[in-house]
Amino acid sequence: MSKRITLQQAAALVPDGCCLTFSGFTIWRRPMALVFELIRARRRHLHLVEVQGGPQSEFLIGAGCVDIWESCWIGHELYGKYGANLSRKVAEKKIIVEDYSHAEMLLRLEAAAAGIPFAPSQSSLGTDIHNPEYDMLGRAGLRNGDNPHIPRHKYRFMDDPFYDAGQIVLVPAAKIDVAVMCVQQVGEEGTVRISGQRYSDQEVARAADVTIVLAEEVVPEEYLRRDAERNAIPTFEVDHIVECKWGGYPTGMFGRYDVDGDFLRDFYQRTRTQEGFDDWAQEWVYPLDHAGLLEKVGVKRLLALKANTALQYSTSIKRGG
Amino acid sequence: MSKRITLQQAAALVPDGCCLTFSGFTIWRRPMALVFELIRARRRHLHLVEVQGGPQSEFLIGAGCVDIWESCWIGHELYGKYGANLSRKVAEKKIIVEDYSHAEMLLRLEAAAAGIPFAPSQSSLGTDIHNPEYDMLGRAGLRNGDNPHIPRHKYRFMDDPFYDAGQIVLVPAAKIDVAVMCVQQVGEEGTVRISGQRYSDQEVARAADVTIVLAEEVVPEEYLRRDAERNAIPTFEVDHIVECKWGGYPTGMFGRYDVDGDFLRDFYQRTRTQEGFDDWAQEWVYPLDHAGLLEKVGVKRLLALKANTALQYSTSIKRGG
Amino acid sequence: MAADTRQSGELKYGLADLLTCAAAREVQDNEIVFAGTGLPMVAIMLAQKTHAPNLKLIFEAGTLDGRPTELPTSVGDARCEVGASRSSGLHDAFSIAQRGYVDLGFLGGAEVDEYGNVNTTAIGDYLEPQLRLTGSGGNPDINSFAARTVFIMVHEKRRFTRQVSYITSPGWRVKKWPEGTPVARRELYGAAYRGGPSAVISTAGVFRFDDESGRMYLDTCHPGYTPEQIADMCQFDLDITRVGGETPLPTAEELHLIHRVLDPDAIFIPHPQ
Amino acid sequence: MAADTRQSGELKYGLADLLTCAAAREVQDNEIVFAGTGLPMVAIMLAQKTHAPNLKLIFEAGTLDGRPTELPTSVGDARCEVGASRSSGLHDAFSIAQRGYVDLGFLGGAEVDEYGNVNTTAIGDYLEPQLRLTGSGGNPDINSFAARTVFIMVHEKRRFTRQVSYITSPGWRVKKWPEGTPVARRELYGAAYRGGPSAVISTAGVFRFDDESGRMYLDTCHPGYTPEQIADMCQFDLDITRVGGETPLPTAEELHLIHRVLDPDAIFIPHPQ
Repeated sequence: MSKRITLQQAAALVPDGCCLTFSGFTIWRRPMALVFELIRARRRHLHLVEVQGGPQSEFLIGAGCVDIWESCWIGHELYGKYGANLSRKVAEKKIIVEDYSHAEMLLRLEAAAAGIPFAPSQSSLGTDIHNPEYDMLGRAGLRNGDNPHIPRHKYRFMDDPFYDAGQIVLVPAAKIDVAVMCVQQVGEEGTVRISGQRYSDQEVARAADVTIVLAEEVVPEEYLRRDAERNAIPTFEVDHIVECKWGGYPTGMFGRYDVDGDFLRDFYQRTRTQEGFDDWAQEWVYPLDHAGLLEKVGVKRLLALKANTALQYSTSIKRGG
Repeated sequence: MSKRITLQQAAALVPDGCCLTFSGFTIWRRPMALVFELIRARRRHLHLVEVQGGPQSEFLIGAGCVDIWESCWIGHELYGKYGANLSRKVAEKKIIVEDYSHAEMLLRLEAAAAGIPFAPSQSSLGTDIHNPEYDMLGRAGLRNGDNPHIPRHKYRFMDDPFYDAGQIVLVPAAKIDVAVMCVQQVGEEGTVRISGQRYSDQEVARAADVTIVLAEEVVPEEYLRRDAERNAIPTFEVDHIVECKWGGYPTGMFGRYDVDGDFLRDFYQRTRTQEGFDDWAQEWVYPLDHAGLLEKVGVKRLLALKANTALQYSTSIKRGG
Repeated sequence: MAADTRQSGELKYGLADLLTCAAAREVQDNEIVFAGTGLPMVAIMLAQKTHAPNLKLIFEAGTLDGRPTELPTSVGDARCEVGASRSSGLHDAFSIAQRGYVDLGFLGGAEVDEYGNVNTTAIGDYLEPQLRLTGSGGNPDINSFAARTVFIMVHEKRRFTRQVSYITSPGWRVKKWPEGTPVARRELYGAAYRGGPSAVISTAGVFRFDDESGRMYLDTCHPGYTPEQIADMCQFDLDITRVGGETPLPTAEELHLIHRVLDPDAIFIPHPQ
Repeated sequence: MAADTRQSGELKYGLADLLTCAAAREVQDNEIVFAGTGLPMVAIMLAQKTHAPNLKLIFEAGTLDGRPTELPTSVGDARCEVGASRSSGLHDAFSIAQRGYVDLGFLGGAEVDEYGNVNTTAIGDYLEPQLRLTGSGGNPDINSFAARTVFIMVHEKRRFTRQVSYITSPGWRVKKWPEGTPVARRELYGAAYRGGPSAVISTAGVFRFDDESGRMYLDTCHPGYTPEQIADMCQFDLDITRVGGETPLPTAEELHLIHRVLDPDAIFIPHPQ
């Protein structure tokens, strides 16, 4: 009962209309190899629910794969200050954006991971994030209970009954079909070891109904089980494993490789228009597979990104303006 | 600004009436050296709020230190199947017991650690744990808001408004004055490294207003900071540090020493009556300090409890009936 | 549990062996099993060494998919962590349970009623208790969320009671608070409903619950008991019409594993004399 | 931010240097500081190397009390973890914030109003936006719970607005939902109230907020600006009666630290020409 599958098989597990989320944080540890594959497969009507967005969201949104994006932030950090593709699609009303705060998005995943329908918070009180007029899924008539991924309300408000602590906002759990993770190591039974910050990966893996792990390397379970305290995700939360070197490229991975800022900057600069996006995708996505993409990037560039194993990050790249 | 204090100074930080909790799980990693010290100091009116009880609770309750105990379980595992001192005090109405489920007690600490006044759950629905007639703090008239540690309600019920998931119970956060932890290592700035299961220690440390760490050893911060992923509690959550070898005795500590089952069994068998408890305390608590207790236990017994460093537990003790 | 030796052909076994083997048979391969301290832990490890090599063991204190080589004395024991997929804490264990990962939990109880409601909190009026017990522990939490739970209990008439003194752990008919309205478990738990008590293994027999009514019936009798005797040992009307014979006896292999491999020091399972 | 070189005696410095130093001066020693990407990160590390050696740095992505030796490009960067007390994830960072541990947060914004409400979400009507921006990120979360927050912004009249297009991050007068009733922050946040926006550092000056009214006033002007000029650069009536002179200039030590030690590659702070 091996959990191993190919990248193509993994992409097939994310059908049109799928409610999807990812590992990582902004431009780090995103399962880009699968994201490229979904664009190639011309997947449509995806519903992204992300603790925060990043290149993975911009790539999918630019390619027209996404109908609904629920999150709090999109951009490429230093390499592109906002999500130009999302911004364009919002102006054209080709996508529904539901805004929550960062902590609230995390709580939505935490609630799902803990098997409860909502979580309480006092974050972001008084902001327009909580403005009922700006409930975009509600405005679109999608909060009628027909879509199992969409709760009946964006928020509910109550007063704390226990300590008179004031207003409390209840945030609905995120009902995720598939989480795709990008990590350093996975054992053949599914144990995941993450090095560096774990971001919200543990919550994400537990929240989703199906969890697919892209790992830089598949290692012996027994090796990981010798030091159980270092492991982030237990076997039974992982359904499928893809061994995929440089699977996070062009995002970075602690201890393995840095972000390819040039790649992201080029994307950001070229994809302000749909024509620009299509042109970029014709160059970097459609005609290639994962191996082909890495070939095109080339050994020299990949070697420069390789992390120094003592420091866990590259000392060979130029990061300055 | 050293955080180091003595065991006696630590005991002075837990005044009469203090709302107190502990690290550990049943008979493992309990801060017993401080518990003995509180009994010696004849502390009174303590309010214990524990994810689950154990010898630490039974010792304090038997000694008459505790007025209110909120938790879900008490006993000595294999070495004493229930809390005989609690049971006696309950029958005599000398203590108020507020029952929650185990998961609920954890949620109470998690909510406090996350700075929110309550947490939602679907656990234990339909049981008498939720029976309003059995709200003992309410029956005692203590839910009027005067005591900052006691919420206005034991529970609140609501229906899930988001996904029609059914009945939800809201559990109040635990407002803890002091948490006393017992761990393997702490750095001089307060970074805590725990080996083995972490139980609910991370939640407990963050929930409490003041956190005191009893550690087997104080180690250089720099040593712990070389591998930040292994550390459980950050510096700023720790207020005071006590270096205290065998501070968890007679409970056990992963990688260091096993539970002294004989000690616990002796306690359990001798303290069914108050006279029995007083006699036991005259022998093992009042006339001794921590060093004296260890002397009385003796080198032979301590050596037998020492963990094998490859296995993390002792191979020299007899555990069988 | 004291040793009481019985004979099965050439084999000597104790009552605890019989219960352990009966409990082990409740486990199916590949299941995620929530293990408590004591006999259940031995039972699960026995299943793992026989018909369910791929079961995944969760200890409430925070060890996920562990493969201990020495029997832990409690779920917080240092011995729990050996070979685990992940070691963490209670948050993980309870989140995993509430999220619906758990197939089977083993639990104990002092009293049980015909709907599988179990008491581990106090005997007698809760407000004037005859005897305060250990309290709930994780019993209701695991029982709330596991697809199946199995209770292992001492069989006495006062323990198989018409109405438990206090419902610590929810059976098939429970109370909806704050009013206390009687209600079917399935209805109350809503989306969190995944199952409930599936068996009680007592010192007299094995009991199961009717899918429709949620009422207990006798499945098998332990050697030495007739269905009628067992019915007499219950305060409520026990359904004995579906009895399926005698509880299977421990095999030589099982006895070997229990006493030579899993619990050689007789920590939880006494050696037959 | 483009390099624009200014002169202070012998020293050449850029506008970004001035802002970085002004931001660093907001930090007090021993404080717990929530750091965002970019200039604030340089400012905090500058404070750590000067007057606040014991400050504790929290990165939202999950590094607690870190001591990076190379400037991280983002809070999720592998460079964040060096020398940290603990590395974990977002749950820790936001729990710590909501629990009330954070003394100071540095944030940014596209628009601000006189009560310190900040917009980073969309310009124009939210339902028909002229420009969709990055969104909130952790801006409102940190600002909800830190005792003080400092906003660093480009100063343009359209950005210092009478009413922000969308309140992403809460100032001193906010709205109570679901009705949208105007309400004082202190009142709405109840027990979670710990403070709020304490300063705005713009490219023209440093602004603070009146304790009572929650309205912005000018504290210091950057070199080259008069209070009246700055008031003219705001859509609302800026209080300039409390102005305390000129924003202190970067010192030689600070410039050395910024350009030789903290950001030698000019990742965030351009070198003065």
